[in-house]
Amino acid sequence: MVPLSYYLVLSGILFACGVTGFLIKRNIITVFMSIELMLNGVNLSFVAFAAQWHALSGQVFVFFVMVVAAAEATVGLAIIIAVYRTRETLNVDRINLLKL
Amino acid sequence: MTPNLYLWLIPVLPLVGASINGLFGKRFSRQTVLAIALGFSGAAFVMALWIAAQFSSLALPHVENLASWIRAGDFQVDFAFYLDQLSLVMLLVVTGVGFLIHIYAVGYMWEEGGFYRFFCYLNLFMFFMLTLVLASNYLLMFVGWEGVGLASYLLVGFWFTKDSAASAGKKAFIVNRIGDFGFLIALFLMIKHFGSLNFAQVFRIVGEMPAETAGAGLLTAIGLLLMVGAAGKSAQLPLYVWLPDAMEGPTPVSALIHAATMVTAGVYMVARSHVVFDRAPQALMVVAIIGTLTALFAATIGVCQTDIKKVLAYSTISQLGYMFMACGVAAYSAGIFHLMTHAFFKGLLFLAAGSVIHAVGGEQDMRKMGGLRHYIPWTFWTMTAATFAIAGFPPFAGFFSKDAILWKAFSSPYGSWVYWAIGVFTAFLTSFYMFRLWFLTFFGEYRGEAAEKHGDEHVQVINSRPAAPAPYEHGHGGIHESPKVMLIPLVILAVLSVCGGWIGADRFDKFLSPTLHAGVSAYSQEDVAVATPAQEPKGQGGSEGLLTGISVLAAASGLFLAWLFYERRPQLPQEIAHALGGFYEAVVHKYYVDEIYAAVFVKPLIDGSTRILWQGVDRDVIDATLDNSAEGAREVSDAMRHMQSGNLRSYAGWIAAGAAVVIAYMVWTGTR
Amino acid sequence: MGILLTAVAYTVWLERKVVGHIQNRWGPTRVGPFGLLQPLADGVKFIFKEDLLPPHVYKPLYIAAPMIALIFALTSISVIPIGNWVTVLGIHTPLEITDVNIGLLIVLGITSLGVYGVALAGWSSNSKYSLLGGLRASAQMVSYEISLGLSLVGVLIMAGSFNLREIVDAQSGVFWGFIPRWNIFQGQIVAFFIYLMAAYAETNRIPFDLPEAETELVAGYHTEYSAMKFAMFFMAEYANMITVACLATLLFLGGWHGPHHFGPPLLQAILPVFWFAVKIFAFLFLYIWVRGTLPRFRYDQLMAFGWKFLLPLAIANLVITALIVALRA
Amino acid sequence: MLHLLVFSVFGLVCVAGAVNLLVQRHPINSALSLVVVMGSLAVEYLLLGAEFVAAVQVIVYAGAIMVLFVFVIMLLNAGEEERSKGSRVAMIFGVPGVLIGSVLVAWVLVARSGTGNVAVGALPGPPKVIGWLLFHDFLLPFEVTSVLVLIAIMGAVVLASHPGSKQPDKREG
Repeated sequence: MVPLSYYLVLSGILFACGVTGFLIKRNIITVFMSIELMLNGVNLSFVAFAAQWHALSGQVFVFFVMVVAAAEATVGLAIIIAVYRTRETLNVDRINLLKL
Repeated sequence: MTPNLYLWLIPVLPLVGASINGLFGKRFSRQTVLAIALGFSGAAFVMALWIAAQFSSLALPHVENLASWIRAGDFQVDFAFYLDQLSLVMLLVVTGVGFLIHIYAVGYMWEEGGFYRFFCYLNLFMFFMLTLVLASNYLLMFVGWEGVGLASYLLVGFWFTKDSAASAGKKAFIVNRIGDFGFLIALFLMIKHFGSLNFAQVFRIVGEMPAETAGAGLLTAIGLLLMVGAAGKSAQLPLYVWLPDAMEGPTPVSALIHAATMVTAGVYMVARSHVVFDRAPQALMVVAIIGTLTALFAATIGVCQTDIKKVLAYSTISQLGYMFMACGVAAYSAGIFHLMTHAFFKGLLFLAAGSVIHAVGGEQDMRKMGGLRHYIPWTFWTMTAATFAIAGFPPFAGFFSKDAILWKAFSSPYGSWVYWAIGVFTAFLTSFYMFRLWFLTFFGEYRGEAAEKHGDEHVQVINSRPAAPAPYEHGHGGIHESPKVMLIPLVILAVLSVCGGWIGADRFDKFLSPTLHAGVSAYSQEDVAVATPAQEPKGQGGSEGLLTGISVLAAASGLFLAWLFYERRPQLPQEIAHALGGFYEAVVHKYYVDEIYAAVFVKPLIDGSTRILWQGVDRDVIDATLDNSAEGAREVSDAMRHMQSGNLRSYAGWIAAGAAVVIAYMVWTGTR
Repeated sequence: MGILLTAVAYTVWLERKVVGHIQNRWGPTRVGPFGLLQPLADGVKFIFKEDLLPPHVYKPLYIAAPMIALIFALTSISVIPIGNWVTVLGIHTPLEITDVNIGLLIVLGITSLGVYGVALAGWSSNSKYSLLGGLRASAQMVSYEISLGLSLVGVLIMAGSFNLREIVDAQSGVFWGFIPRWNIFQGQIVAFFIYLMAAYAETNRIPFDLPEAETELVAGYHTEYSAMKFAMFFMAEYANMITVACLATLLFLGGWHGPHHFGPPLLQAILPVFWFAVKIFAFLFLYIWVRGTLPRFRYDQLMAFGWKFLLPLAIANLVITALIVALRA
Repeated sequence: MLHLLVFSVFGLVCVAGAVNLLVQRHPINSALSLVVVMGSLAVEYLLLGAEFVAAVQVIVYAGAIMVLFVFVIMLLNAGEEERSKGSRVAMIFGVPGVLIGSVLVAWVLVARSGTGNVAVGALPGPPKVIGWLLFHDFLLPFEVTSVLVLIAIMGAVVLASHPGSKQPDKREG
């Protein structure tokens, strides 16, 4: 038996790691991965809460999150490729003109 | 179950025509535009006739609910149409006269630019006017009310490149706003106190209220406010000033809007709201006084006008004054009767005047006309019919309606001999200035330069028409008769001007009585029965005959005087004008009303707007506030600009910090 | 595990033999009777070869990549049942390593992870041939995985379960006395075709072996690999083939169901395994046969085939299957 | 006890992967650590009973999305991260903000959530039930997401295709 809060804390840690990654990573792809990490953290809390409240809709939400994450990753990576083509860098600190 | 009459089609048909012409008319040929405009307005007329044919079998009032419009709590307004005797009369007048004027306009406007635009507006006007007439609640009526104002504005300013036309349009619009203001407040009062704007409900509620004989109350307020609205729309004292200026519009517009239909909307509204007025004697009295004064006032101005259309405009105001006088003495049917006959003969007068103007090449000053009866016989004879009608000669239409009004003004429990006396004097003036117009235009020698420029494109169309009542006379020269398409409406209206009154006021009254007497309070009935028991039989017999004789005499003396002044001894008016001196000047300048308005209302308004609103409020307060806040925002954003580094991670840092603050706040509030 | 590795080894032998015969050669003959000991000799050779570590490679991943590939290839076999429940010596046991409800999903998930081995190998080798091979492999596998998954959904709809055992059980029995109720005979022939194509691509086999197209890319992602690491990729590839063959058997070919149940209990316990093996063998033979016959696709043809033909076909198959099942229900 | 043990082991793997993602300077290492995180998360889901979610987590996240990441990293041949100092704000405000926020949340969760214990497989999420939910209760969101995915695919194709080239990029979505 594991207290549910453990799951929540784990999810929180993952989320915090994601945010931190977003803050400290310079590579735009890694920054993107940090976002995925945050989403994963959220997913875990969804599943945990689903278990707590005995509501399967929590698990269904995870699917939606995954689909959205997939869509986001596709578009995001496409954008990254486009950015790389024009600016020849992946460093977010150098991509600061808000335009391609 | 009453049959579905598709009442909504009547207003919508012209709207369809207006939409088609307005949207695509530019690319259509004139013939196509015509076919659309005439087709749809004619269809509306045919529908109106069809409804009239079925009328006797209907359960009245016949209400057709099209759709729900506004629903807020208990308050509900529908797109619903209301048909009873009153609206049927209006319906027939509007569609019939409207259709005739459409036909007339074909000839009149043929060479004008913006042909499609004109017919689009004209159809649009028909739509709104029919909405107004058929509305089953005050709000829908108000929509039509405003809509005809809009159409009027568009049409008066039709020649918008002409400065006076544009400003006349604006003037009409603005003056009407004042009246609309009163109308709107009346509507608000109704919503507040009756919770509804539907005619049926409002009248039922009002019908249960006692008459406000002792003092002014809610109903008096509503009545007076409605009267303000009616005065604006129907050009009554003191809001009449826009109507003469509105003559800047094309003549068919003047005929349709500013003589036959739109300006009578006020009368229609008062008659429609008679239940309210019946229970508010003070309001009724105000209506009567305003009507009487307007009639007299406008007639005196009309005597000295030289512009043919201006004369007719003042004449219209004066006749509208009659109608209000009738309404003011609770003789609504007489008012509506006069409305109908007036639509015939005043429409005819305007159309004939248009024909005259057309004939002399755009000249409107009567002093430059003269002797035209030889050149434009058809116009002359139709105009003659109309002139006799408006002057009140039997057996023309105007005689019956005007006589009915005067008689009611005298005999009604609300009436008084003062109204009657002023009415008769006005009738004399009317007769005088109309025959003055008649003599100046058609008799004597032609005083203008021969308008040779105009004779190229119109074929002489004087061919014999068997139905025409007028004898055949031929004219030639640069001044020429109008095309047939303009003459046909003239002739039809002339016939109506002659015969329209033969229905008789009593029969008309009987026809309208289900509508107009349904809600009349016990007060007035009682008054009729008790207060004037002795007058009634006498009135029906000798008194009415006597009064009729007097009014006919007044008309005849007007004719004689006009003949004397303008045919027999043309120098006499000059002498009299000299003799009258200042008063004449005042009359010529329309009693300086425009100038007084300018000094009293317009100038202070402009000055006030300039000094206080613009320089004081707008520039020093509002602008300054905005400028200062903009300056402040600029300074703040200058400071904040450094946050917008364009660096993704900086933004993320701010977001994270902000989120931390929010979480901290939530935790703080949650744990307390 | 041992069985699997042996099977892998002998699949290699089989391939060499069959392709040899197809190409009018003998294949391995020297080592043992019919060259049967050849795999053993290969293994010994690989083990004793020098383990080269080329310079400029990204070492951690270079070493990890073949392991990843092999581990995922071998793990996926764990949930595949090779026979029904059997009672041997009083112990009631299923003939598989684990029985989970979502067995099929796990197989799919693990095979989808297998792409990492190939991709990382290609990247970490720091060689353009390897990189191109890795890129091709990852794109190709990810693309065809969709068609593969969709082709299976039709079967899943028929069976109504993710459990491989239940899927097999749904295919027991016969039509009209002689046609087995395999999914391939229940209207899933199109799905089987799609599965076949996608499986070739997933396992990087001819005609879809672009990642290791030796005429273009030397040897694709494992150009820089040698000795045991190369052997690992080699084993992973053949293990994947076997997994794919097992799946095909389970899902389309009726699993371990054979014509009749007869004989003593021991035989009855062994027969399903036998039928299962026979079917896998047939499938593998088909694999090798195709390899010996068909030429290689061009890369854009491969992608166009996957996206423009297989995927719509798979979707259509899925929709029609779903409709039929829904109408029948 | 076993439950707690398994949870702790995979939770630690999870956190280690996440931290590794931050520490590693090469994006491909970060990507692989993320795969590890996702795999161990799948195990956590299994512990909670959400077997279908776990499987999909592996197939979609680890098998598709992360492959896409690796693919892009390989395609762009992304090298090690530069140590540029683009943002002091992120360091001065952001990181402390994250720390404060997460500490607060963790404190709230541990101290006040009052959630009970969960057993292994507390809430089984069999595919059938989840499918039923997806196609009944969440039908509209489901369809909307499908449209979203379609848009994403098209957007990706448009964005990533070389301007002017006729051949669209054929990566999957």
